[in-house]
Amino acid sequence: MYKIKLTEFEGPLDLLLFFIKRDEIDIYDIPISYITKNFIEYLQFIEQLDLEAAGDFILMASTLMQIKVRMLLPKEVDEKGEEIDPRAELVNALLEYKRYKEMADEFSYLESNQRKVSFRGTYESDEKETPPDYQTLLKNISLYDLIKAFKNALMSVPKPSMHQIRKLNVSIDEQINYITNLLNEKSEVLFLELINKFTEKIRIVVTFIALLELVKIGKIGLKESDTFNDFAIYRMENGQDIHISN
Amino acid sequence: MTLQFIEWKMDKIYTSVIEALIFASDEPLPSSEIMNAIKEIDGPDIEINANDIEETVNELNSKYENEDKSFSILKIAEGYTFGTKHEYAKYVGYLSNEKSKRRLSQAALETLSIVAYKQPITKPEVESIRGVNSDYIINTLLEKSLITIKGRAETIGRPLLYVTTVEFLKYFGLSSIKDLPKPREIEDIMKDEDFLEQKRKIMMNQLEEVIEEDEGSFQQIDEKEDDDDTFE
Amino acid sequence: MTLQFIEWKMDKIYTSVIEALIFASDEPLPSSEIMNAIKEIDGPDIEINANDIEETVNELNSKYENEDKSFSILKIAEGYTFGTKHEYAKYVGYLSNEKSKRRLSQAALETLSIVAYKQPITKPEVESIRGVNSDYIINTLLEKSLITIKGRAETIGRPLLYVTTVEFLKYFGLSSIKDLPKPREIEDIMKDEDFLEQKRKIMMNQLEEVIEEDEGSFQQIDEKEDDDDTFE
Repeated sequence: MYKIKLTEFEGPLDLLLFFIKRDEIDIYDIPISYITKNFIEYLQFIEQLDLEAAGDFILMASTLMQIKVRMLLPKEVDEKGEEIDPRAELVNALLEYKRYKEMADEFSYLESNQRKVSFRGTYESDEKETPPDYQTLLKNISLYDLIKAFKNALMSVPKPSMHQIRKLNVSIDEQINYITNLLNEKSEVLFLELINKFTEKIRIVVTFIALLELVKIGKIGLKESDTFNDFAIYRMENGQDIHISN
Repeated sequence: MTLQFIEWKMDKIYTSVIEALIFASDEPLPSSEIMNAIKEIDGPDIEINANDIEETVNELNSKYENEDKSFSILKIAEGYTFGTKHEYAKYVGYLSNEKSKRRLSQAALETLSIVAYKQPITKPEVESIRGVNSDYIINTLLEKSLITIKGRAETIGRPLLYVTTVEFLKYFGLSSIKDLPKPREIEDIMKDEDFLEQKRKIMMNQLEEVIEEDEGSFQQIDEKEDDDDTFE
Repeated sequence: MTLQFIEWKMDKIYTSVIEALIFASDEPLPSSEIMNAIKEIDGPDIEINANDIEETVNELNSKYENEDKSFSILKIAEGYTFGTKHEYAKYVGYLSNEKSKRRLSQAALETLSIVAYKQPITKPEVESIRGVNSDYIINTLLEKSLITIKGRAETIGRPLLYVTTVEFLKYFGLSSIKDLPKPREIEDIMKDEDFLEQKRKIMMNQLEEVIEEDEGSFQQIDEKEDDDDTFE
């Protein structure tokens, strides 16, 4: 003799499978009224207990009763004219569920095997040698990278304004001669064209002063150029426009 | 000839390194990480691939077998790890609390098997197969890290999708999800009248434990049921 | 002579047991514990003492030495424990270092979740939720491409706004940030486990009682088993 433990059933499908097994029922020919009777008997117990699961059992009970009714009615047929067994859907659900229930046993077997295995319990005594952090941080960085970085850093520092007195390697006289010679070859020179030749700021500044000097003594004239933001320099003789006089 | 000799030497050197790495890892160690560690320490041009590692592990295991070691390297959860052999479970169990950890309930195993085979799967899908509300079980499995959430289904309501975890593989001693035992085809189940009979061997295997633990599990009923006469 | 032979056999049997026990123990294992375990499983009259265990450990270690094992048993103040050997320290060290670098800390995960659910969010807002300075963690998350900067808030000081990245979505299997589990779903999943467990236990107890009371009606069901011809 044995007791049924109510909690053993994982749901209505499980309970139905239990009846099917216990009573050696052919799953493809389930005696619906008998099964329904058994099922409802069981349901009365869980309802008393107000189990959360009762809802699922009640739903199944109504499905069973519905199937029972359909079994009594004239047979329905599908599009192909074949008789529909009202139990078909339930049978499919039972088989699908059974399939996974079987796998649950398989997993249970794996579980009991794996429970016999223990993994290593402590790892504290393993000798570990980790490269100091700086080695990871400075990976692939050479001394060259270091000095390059230093140079970049200096460049980006905002430059304090310098008040250093520097010896000029260029004189105003030199630049006056330079401009005069240039204007002997060409009648006209653009200002930007003139100073573009120079790389040192100081030479540009000195050339500019020379230009102003030449204008003052009437040796050259300045005029607007066609190019935006520029002006042209041309030769003059004692404040007289050479072109005009020619 | 010389080259061969060098290659052979390499192998031997790395056998111990591989053993040490697996031994020192507190979780199953994938071959990719073994390769990374070796290349990182000894240079990226060291020739070593996953196959070499697998072979080395097999070699090590047959050595352990000959040497009567109480542990061996297991391939589980997408990696390698050392584990004790079954025959020492009794003794080890006395030491640790592991034995006292509860086994999974029938409902949990059932739900887990549905998730394992159908993943990614939504809760409504699980419930439609089990025929019962599965909130509690799914939460328990999440809590135990045996399943986890990964994205949402594109169906109406966009329910969350559940998948199994690496912890799941480790718990059942599976090396990857491809290693799951094959479920029977519906047709095979059809042919089989007394389906649970099929699993008797498995149950026998558990009998010992079940009796020890006296857990109210489904198996117990079956055993009682089938062995009626012997019990009473 | 016979006695000696038996004693020798004993030793051999327990060599592997001792190895397994030391291997699996959660902490350095004192000989007293080893003796307890063996006596508990195989009976209190098993003759084994601390000396036997020490000898066995020494034997095991010289075997490991001969077999070129990458590990050995160390005797430290509290007991015996396995450790990998010094010559593999670089490899083992690399592995553990990598692991610690990879794992997202709990604090980082917390911060990530705040950004995910509250995005776009400023650092001061994150900090007011977490209650701690979060500079370092936010930088880590930025570095790991899990969050990114997207514009500035219109509030005073115009602090930077943080959002999660595409990588973040990809990792969690989400197609958009709207796919994150909703508060209602979280509540469902995170139901108070203790409460549910408690409720379950109470119900189980009630159930057992009802079964006792209703033994008779169940008898009815059981009887059906014997007369299956009567149905239908």
